[in-house]
Amino acid sequence: MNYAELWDELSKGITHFTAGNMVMMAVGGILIALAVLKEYEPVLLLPIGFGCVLANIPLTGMNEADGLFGVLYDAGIKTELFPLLIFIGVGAMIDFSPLLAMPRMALLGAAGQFGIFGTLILATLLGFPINEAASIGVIGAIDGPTSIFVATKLAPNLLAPIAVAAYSYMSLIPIIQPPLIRLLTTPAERRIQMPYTPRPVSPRTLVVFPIGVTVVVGLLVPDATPLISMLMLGNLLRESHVVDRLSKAVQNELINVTTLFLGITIGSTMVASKFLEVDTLLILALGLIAFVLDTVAGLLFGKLLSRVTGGNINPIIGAAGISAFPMAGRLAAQIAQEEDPDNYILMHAMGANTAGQLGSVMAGGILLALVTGVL
Amino acid sequence: MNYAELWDELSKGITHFTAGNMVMMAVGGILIALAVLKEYEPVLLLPIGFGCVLANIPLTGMNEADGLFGVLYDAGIKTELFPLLIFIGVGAMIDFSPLLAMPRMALLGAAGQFGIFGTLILATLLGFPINEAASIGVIGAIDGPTSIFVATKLAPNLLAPIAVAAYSYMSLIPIIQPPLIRLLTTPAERRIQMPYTPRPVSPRTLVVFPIGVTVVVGLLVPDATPLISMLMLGNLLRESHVVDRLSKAVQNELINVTTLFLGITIGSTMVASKFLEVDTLLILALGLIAFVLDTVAGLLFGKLLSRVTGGNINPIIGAAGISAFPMAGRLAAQIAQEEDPDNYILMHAMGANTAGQLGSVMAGGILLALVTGVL
Amino acid sequence: MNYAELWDELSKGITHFTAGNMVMMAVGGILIALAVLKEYEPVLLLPIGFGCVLANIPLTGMNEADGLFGVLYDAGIKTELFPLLIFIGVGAMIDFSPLLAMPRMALLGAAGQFGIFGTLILATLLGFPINEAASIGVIGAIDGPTSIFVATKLAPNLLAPIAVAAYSYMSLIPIIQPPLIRLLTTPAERRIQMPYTPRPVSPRTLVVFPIGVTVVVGLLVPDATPLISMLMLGNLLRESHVVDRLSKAVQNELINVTTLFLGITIGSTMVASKFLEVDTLLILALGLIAFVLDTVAGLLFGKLLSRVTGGNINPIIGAAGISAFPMAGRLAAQIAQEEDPDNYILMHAMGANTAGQLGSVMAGGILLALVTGVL
Amino acid sequence: MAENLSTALQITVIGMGLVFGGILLLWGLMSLMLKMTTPKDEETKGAADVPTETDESYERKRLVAAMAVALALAEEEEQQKPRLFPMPPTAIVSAWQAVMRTNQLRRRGTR
Amino acid sequence: MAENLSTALQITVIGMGLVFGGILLLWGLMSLMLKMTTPKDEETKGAADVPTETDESYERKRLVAAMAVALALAEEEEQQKPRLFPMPPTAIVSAWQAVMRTNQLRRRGTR
Amino acid sequence: MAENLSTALQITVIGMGLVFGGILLLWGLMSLMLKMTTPKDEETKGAADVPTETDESYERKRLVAAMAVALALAEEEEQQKPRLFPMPPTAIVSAWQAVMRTNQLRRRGTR
Ligand code: NA
Ligand code: NA
Ligand code: NA
Repeated sequence: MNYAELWDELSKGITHFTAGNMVMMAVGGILIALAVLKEYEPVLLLPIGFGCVLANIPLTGMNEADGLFGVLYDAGIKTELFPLLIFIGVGAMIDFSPLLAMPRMALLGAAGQFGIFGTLILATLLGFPINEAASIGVIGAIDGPTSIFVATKLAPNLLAPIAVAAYSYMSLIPIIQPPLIRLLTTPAERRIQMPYTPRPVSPRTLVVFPIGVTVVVGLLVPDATPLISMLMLGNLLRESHVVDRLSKAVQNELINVTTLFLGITIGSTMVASKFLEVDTLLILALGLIAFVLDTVAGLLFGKLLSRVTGGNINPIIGAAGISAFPMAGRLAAQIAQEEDPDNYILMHAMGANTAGQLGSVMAGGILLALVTGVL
Repeated sequence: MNYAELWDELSKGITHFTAGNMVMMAVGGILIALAVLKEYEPVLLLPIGFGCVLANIPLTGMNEADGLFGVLYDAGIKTELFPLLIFIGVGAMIDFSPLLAMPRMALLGAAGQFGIFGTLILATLLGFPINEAASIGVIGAIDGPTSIFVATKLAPNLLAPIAVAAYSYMSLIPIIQPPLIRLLTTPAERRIQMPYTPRPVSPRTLVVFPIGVTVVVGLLVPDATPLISMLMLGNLLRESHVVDRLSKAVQNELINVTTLFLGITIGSTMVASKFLEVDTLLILALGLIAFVLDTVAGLLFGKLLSRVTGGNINPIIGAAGISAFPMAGRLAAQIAQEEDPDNYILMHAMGANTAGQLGSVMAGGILLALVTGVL
Repeated sequence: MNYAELWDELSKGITHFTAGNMVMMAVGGILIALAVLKEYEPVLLLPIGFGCVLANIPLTGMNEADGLFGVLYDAGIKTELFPLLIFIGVGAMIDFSPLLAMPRMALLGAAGQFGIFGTLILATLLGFPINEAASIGVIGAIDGPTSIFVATKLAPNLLAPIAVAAYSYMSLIPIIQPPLIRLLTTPAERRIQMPYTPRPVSPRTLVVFPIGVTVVVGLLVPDATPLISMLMLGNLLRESHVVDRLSKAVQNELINVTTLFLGITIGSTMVASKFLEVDTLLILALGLIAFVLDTVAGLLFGKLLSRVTGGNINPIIGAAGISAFPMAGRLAAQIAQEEDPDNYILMHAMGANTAGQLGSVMAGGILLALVTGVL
Repeated sequence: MAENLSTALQITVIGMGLVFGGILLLWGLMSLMLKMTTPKDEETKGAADVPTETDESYERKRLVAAMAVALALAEEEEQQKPRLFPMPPTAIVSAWQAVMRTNQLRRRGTR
Repeated sequence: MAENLSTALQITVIGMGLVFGGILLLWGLMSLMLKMTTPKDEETKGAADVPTETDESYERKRLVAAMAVALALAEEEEQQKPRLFPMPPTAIVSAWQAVMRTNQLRRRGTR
Repeated sequence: MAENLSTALQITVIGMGLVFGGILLLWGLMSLMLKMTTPKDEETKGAADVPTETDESYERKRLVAAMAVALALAEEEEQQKPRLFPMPPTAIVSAWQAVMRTNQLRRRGTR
């Protein structure tokens, strides 16, 4: 029995531990802290953080192709299964009736996607190739599954930082948006009341809606079909009211387990050797910018509409058009009420918010089509 | 940047959309409508319909080997995992005590399988090769998982229409059976009362039953073992009363998620290019015939027994022997009660119904053995 | 149509049925009986028993690579996915606060692992090669997932008997331990009271604990990382209190379905041709010895500590250090109370018990490292 | 084609034969299991409680009991948890189960 | 790089254009679906109940109603089961929904 | 074989050594974490509440409290949802937890 060899075998963990691993463990720890102490998207940041810590323990074999993370990565990320399954559950949680009751609110879901493209330009200026620049830009979709889906197709090597940015910034909404809203809108604008006079929405409409959206968006933007269709499948399960057990299953069993797997797997890609690069910091910075550009564009468009309609639209709801369902919508409504306790615009904000969700997915698909088209 | 190419890329969805796709989308829409408006087997027809709509959006890549549907198909259909997992859940939902309390009811589970073989003959007459004819005949098992299991082994190319027929007809029972029952039985026969004098069934019997059935059927019809054993495994989890958490899990989490996946995957095989053929229509027609032959054979056998026993058996329960648990059993009991409010034969009908479930699986396995034996 | 061939095809099940299959079916039946009548670990012994019965029905094709069991084996056992997923759920069920409140209790988790190594020696004496001997020894971890994880890596050919031994003996604790405890401790010792004066444990400690353990153990024993990290992930989900839905999901949906799959798959490896060997009986015998050695070592170490601390420690809790959470801990507390109704040592026993759980995983990883190091 | 047909016919004959054979075997198996697993006293007790077919009023009583239970069931909430139906050998209880089953079956099973 | 930039700019222009186009199409689609799927009478009835924007007191009434419901909701237990929001065309009910939604949104969605 | 045995013996010695080492390290780690994560005041407060070992009556009081809780628990319904046991530094509560744990452990864990 060769003790020298044996000692190497036993001490391999420590001898292969690098300063980089140390740093990444700290990063993982921070993500976990944000999740536990600040409750920022805990269902995702907690697993991501833990996966990050794990991935930086040397020679555990978990990141090998036949290790736990390797298996999960091949099964759920490479195949895009995880983000799509999560979208089924998300779709079953979304209520589109506020949007259907005020179809014009859809408009606000378009402007909020500008951040995607603005960031694409910035990223190219910083020297990223188009495919990577686009993947970074899609952080501006402010929608986890969309970002992961697009990044996996265009630049899987950047998946980790993009996913982390997408989810952590989404949880920073209550911190990032309010100042921007106050900066870009006048108190008078924020006090604008929007009486809630919905068009009647029959249950039938709610059932036809997801099918119609799938077909139309699917035909126009085939690359967006997987995402939009799974979102709409979930919504159909919900609104049909005849398959409660399926609707419940996708909102609980399915989405919970998938989210956990997605989280630890994303986290496991944050290995020091790959993650600790200048690019990563650039991506995190660009992601934040994408987020700001989204909000600004949304607000400015809101102000425009407000002018056009002669002050019948409260520009705040423009900020809800960035998607980030449902936080952004809720936040917009709260700010309006802080300005005037009687100003109740939640329905409108949610309309814009859900439109933003759809807009984000469309934008993601369009971006995918354009980039694959030009490459 | 080549705009011509780009335009092709962007418009590919519409330019590749065919009239066939249009037709299939309509079909998918009809399936969804049946599920939502008529509540015909919604847990399956809804996902199947939606999958059908999706599969006919061109170039989404979802049907590719590495697309969502490709992945699910390889993971759950090709391996027969989905139908088997569903059977575990079904088994946990079946209560065999009515059958065990009246073992003679088992007889009625045999005649109800004639449709399988009758249809096999008709299909051969129409020129289908034996393996395809058999797969079509097995629609007469009136049991989704069995049909899918057998078709996957004998003629995977016909899986889509067979699965659709199996599940849609199963949901048409309340429409198809009553007229046949009224046509083939006299009011006097339908009024026959069957006092419920069960043999005592101890909990122990209920536990031994699934194990015994698995072993005996398994040894006699090895090809039926996967199906019968998973059905019995579920039933054992149920009757053992010591693993409630497993029993609940297979009746909910497991069966719900699997059913959803099975549904959309089956639906995704309904691509116009493959589905829109004369064969498909023939298969749908033959499936309906299989269904009718099952019911007729069951009823005639019921009348025979009624004669033999000197009018102690109500022939209606013969119609419950086709399986299609639990609808067929329930329906038979209801028709008897319509004829005479005091005529309460649910227990007998359920006995015949569960026997039919077992008979269907056996028949499926026997068919599999015979066909593979002669090929 | 060749009737001779056909007959062979139809009768293949019976003609290939061997006496060995018969014996193994009996074994499976016994496991099921233990599960149903005695409620010994029913969630595992029931599926294992049923899988065993099934695996011994000839030519069902379920054990083929593309059969149900083949698929499950490749998906969950070969990849070690099943034991790891189960560990997430187990971790979410363990409460480490008793241990954290009395850190010194950790000591008792070390001695209880001696059975692993003692059995390793015995197995070598019986002529087993080191890798097999180690896999057999790890039955002494008295922890299903650990045993399966190590055996899969070192000697997959012995997986079946090892898994069966691990789980059946774990359920025999209430029968095996009491006599040993009474034999090795005096009534006076068993009556020793241990006032429960916990150090305050803040929620923060409970959150930091799983992360700290993962990092430290991971760095020192990389081979133990997959197991310890998944156990700690589950515990983190539990103690963070911000992801209840994930914590619930891993304690229910995930662990239930995985346990069922693991059970039937393990059972399916108990095929007569492979299982019915002298080795198997030896393994079962050695497993029992490992169990006894664990308990004895734990108790003796408990007595030692009792002496050293001048009778401040009740040696019974040494028997709880073998892991087998939570039965061993509960049992120790009960025996102490039988001796003196006022003697309430559950908290201390659970501390030792959870320490034993950690010790078992560490021991498993250390064994893995040492054996791979010397081979 | 003609050959296929003959094959199909043979499969049908043999197949239906085997199905009936299997079912008969199942019947035998069940009777056997009932014999083996049912304690003697239960057996007799079961027999004792069995009502005669002519007992009209009894049938009616059973139906009433059934309805009562049905109503009771109609009210109770938690539809989720799967019901289990122990099958003791007294006829009145089995009527009660009968109703529980109907009630269960009325519910859209897989919804 | 310069070339990349021009590509990026073109993608941006075309991209945002398509996004707006898609959203406008969606708007049209929704209006169409509403037209097709809403029974005539509902349409008018819906219109009838719509309050005038100047109706201050109404706004206040709606808010009060909203709060009442909010309180009611605050008490009720089972947070788990997903709520569904039928959208009948009466304004007061929509206030009620509004509150249910707030209440739902307040809950940590994905926790 | 003889060689195998010596290997086995060495593995045993080294292995048990490492296990004890690991456990000792764990002990240290835990003490460290407790130090780092526990606010000062709690520390002292915790110490304050600690009863003396000789305090017989106290032990009895604790047991009584325990039983009371046990009874209370026996009645309550929903066994499903996993219980969480915050560990405040007062001894009486820890008796209460103790009982909750017993009660939880009594339940067939994995069933
Ligand atoms: Na967006
Ligand atoms: Na049938
Ligand atoms: Na152990």
